[in-house]
Amino acid sequence: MIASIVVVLVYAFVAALLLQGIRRIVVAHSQFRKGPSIFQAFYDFFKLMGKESLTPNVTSPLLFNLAPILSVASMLFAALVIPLAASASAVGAGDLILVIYLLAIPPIALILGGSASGSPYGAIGAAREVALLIAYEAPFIVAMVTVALAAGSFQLSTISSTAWITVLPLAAVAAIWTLPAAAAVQPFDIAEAETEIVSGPYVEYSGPNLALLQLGQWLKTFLYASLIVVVFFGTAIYHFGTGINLIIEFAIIALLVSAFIAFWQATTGRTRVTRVLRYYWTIPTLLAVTDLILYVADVRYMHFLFGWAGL
Amino acid sequence: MASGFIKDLIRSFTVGIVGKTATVRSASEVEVPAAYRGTPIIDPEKCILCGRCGKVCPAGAIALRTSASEKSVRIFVGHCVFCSECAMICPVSAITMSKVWDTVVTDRLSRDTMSEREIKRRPRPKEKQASSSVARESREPTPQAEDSAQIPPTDNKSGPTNE
Amino acid sequence: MKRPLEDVVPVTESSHKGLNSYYRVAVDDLDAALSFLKQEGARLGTITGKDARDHLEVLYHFALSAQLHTIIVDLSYDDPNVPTITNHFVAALLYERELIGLLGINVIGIPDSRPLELPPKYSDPTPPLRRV
Amino acid sequence: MAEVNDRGFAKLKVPIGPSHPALEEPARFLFDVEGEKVVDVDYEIGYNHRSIERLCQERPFSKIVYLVERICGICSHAHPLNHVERVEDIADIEVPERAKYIRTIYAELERIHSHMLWVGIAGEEIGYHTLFMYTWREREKVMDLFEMLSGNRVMHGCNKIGGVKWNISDEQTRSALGVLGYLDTTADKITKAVLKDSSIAERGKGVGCLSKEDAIRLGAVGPNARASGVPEDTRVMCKYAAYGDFDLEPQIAKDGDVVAQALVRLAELKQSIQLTKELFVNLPEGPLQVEYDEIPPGRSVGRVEAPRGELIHYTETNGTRFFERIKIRSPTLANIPSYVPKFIGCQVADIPIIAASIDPCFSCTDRVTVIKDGRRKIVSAQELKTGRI
Repeated sequence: MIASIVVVLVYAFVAALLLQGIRRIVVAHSQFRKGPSIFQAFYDFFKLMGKESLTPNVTSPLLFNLAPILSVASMLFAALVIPLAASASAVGAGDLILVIYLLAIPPIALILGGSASGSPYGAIGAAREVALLIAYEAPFIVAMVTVALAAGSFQLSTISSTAWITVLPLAAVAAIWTLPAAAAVQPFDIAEAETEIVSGPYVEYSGPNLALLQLGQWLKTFLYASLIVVVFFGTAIYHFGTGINLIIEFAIIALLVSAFIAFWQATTGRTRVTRVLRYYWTIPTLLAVTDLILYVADVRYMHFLFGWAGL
Repeated sequence: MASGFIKDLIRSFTVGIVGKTATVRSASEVEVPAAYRGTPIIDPEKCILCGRCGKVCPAGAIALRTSASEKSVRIFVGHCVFCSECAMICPVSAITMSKVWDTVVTDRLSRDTMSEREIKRRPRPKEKQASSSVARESREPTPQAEDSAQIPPTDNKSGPTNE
Repeated sequence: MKRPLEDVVPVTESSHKGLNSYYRVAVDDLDAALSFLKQEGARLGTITGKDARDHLEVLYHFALSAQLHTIIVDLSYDDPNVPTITNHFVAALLYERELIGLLGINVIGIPDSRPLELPPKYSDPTPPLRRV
Repeated sequence: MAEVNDRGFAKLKVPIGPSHPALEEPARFLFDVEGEKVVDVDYEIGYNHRSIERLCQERPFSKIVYLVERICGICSHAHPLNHVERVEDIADIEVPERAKYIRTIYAELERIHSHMLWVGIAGEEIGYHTLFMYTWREREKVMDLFEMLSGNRVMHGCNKIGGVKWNISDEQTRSALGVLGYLDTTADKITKAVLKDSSIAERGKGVGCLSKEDAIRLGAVGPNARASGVPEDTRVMCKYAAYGDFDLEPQIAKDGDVVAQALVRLAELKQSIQLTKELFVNLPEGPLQVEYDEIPPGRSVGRVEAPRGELIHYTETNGTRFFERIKIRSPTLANIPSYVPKFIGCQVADIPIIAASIDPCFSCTDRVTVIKDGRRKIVSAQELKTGRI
């Protein structure tokens, strides 16, 4: 039990940072650049861990220093709950509602840290993070509820037994659509828009605090993508031994994140905070809701179209 | 373009793992165009010490040093703006604009000029690590005013272009 | 220019060369000259302050299609006052603040008299552009 | 932490600058912000201050051209061109035809690389890094062309009282025409990218609007004014250097927002590329310089169309080795008042793109005199040089 927990934690840490390396190289190439080495996230993280961490005196120090710890702890816990490479998660029980809440904690930690940092940039960054969180959580939760309804239970192990993308493709599209916002990538990095508010909530953090806060964000991107892969691709990819499953799943996530997000990051400029709400609450939410209604009304259009009944 | 793109992408991934740097052309392989104005080099044999270059230099970088044994004109590379006014005004064309763009000097007020000390080019990229530390120490002796400076021949053999 | 400036405002000395023409005007006729130029549709180019060793000079440059008209006003060292022209030309604010800061000419009636481009704790009495 | 206005938004004072990722050069803006909306703006300039006008009075004649050239890195040809033309106007020196053409070539090439630089920076401000990377990659072609022609990417040193220093050989003309042909296609690609892109339209449409009346009232110049419909272009009006032989018409747009600014600059980019081609093709033969003996006392005011707008130089000589007075009014100083109507009412997210919309060049603006940290001392040119204030 302990061994598998340690293995999963280490795997989540390494995979999250590798994912950042891959994403940065793919984006760099779409801009005719070579991009940093694949281990750039590791270099950044360990360099920052060695630096000194300052706390501005105008804030409430407890809240300011608690935020990074909060976001990393919640992410590590989520890593244990999501069945990363085997049908069951490291700690056996894995509940979808718990994971969704855990995934929402890093933005909340960012909001706490930003507003507690006392700088006007932090305050505006925190306000924007709230808007972003509300915006992309709505379609994501509706999509996940639809899948839970179809699977009949919130247990991740039962949900991941069937590949729900073949039954509820619209919900899958809605969930994948929210991925760039969850990863706080270019079109949606309004919270830390470096040209406008000088990296928003991160502005007052330094040293290990900053490293942990970024780690929380990177882990969240990785786990968000893996949750989508686990829920919508399910066990279709778990026929081989644990090791090979690991590689396949990471390959899918890497492809999903680097190709899809890098495309967004390379081809769009940053949106404004007012548009984000309107943007995510129209098409993506519509997709998820129609899928929900169709499923509730017993219209199995995928079965009707392709004769699939869920792998 | 697409195939080149994918090959390049794979190479960038492996570069990170293998640890080689991604630079394609090292600094010393850069060719500078013909009209490039690098460091001005004074040829002491031709120089008649008229001092006109010192007067015309906009940055006041040329100094006429009259010491006990011999008078010499020296260009203080730290201030030179490479405008080639001195090269144009010199009646005996003793000053030529070389192609040396690598004019780093170790301390800001060093009276040293490129024409004085032996110009050591950065070694070829092949044996890069080994000798560059050696070159660095020997390149920067703080010359006493009177030591006999070995001036390289005017057509600056070690300029990157005429290699 | 439809009507030459001379018959609108008493001009002590005027010279013309190529596209430029210069008019030396007394300080209190300045306002009349400017309102005339405003009617002609001239656009304010810039305002130059000059320390001409024995007195101060302020030159107002105006662009009227291809022509450039300059109105020169002489000020003595002891009363360097000049009326503001921001009522006619709003853009003159920055140039007049520059006059205040760099030549110590105080502009009467300027809405924002902070010196431009000077560090806040600039304490030296003689302004930088004055010939000491 | 902050008191709240009537509609419940927090009142904040957001300082931007002097060193800030959005500003390419030091300037300071203090915004009164309610929630995300900007209510008031105050600006301070003078952080990039090197007392150039004072130096112009203390340095002999021949060195002023090089000093004036180093006012601004991007428009390092517009300043010496204007200065040299003013001195030639005072001394009635007639510059040979070939020198005029070469000066115009450098001016137009500088406009090309300055506008491409701006398009990249504008993309960077709204977070569209790919546009930045792409335009600056293509801009390198122009910089290499400059290095081939004059030996240096930016400070070309080609202007001289009485003519031009660097000649242009036929072989250089051929390769230049090749580069310009390539740039033509790039300019089309960039224009298409900027117009078709939804994120640029979304961030640029209706942002930082400057009405035509405001532009005229506040004395805006150059592309900033032309984007609001003011049809003024110094090249067309004053016909300096070799612009007399070509009939240009100013590129104008209507609604004065950021997208209009981009439209005007991209249209000018195309126009400059076309004009440079014509300049290279019918480059007349003839001498490069003309000798002059003495510069008589006199004064001259003149305008040149720098990439950012109308640049005014006032030069006065008193017959001695030194200039009596040199006044340089850079286009950015004329464009700064037009910031106020643009900023009031915009959102915090729009601040960087509006700040970049007038293509500010504060090193041009701050060339007047101040001495460091409040103590004024007589600073000789020599001391200035070693002191490097």
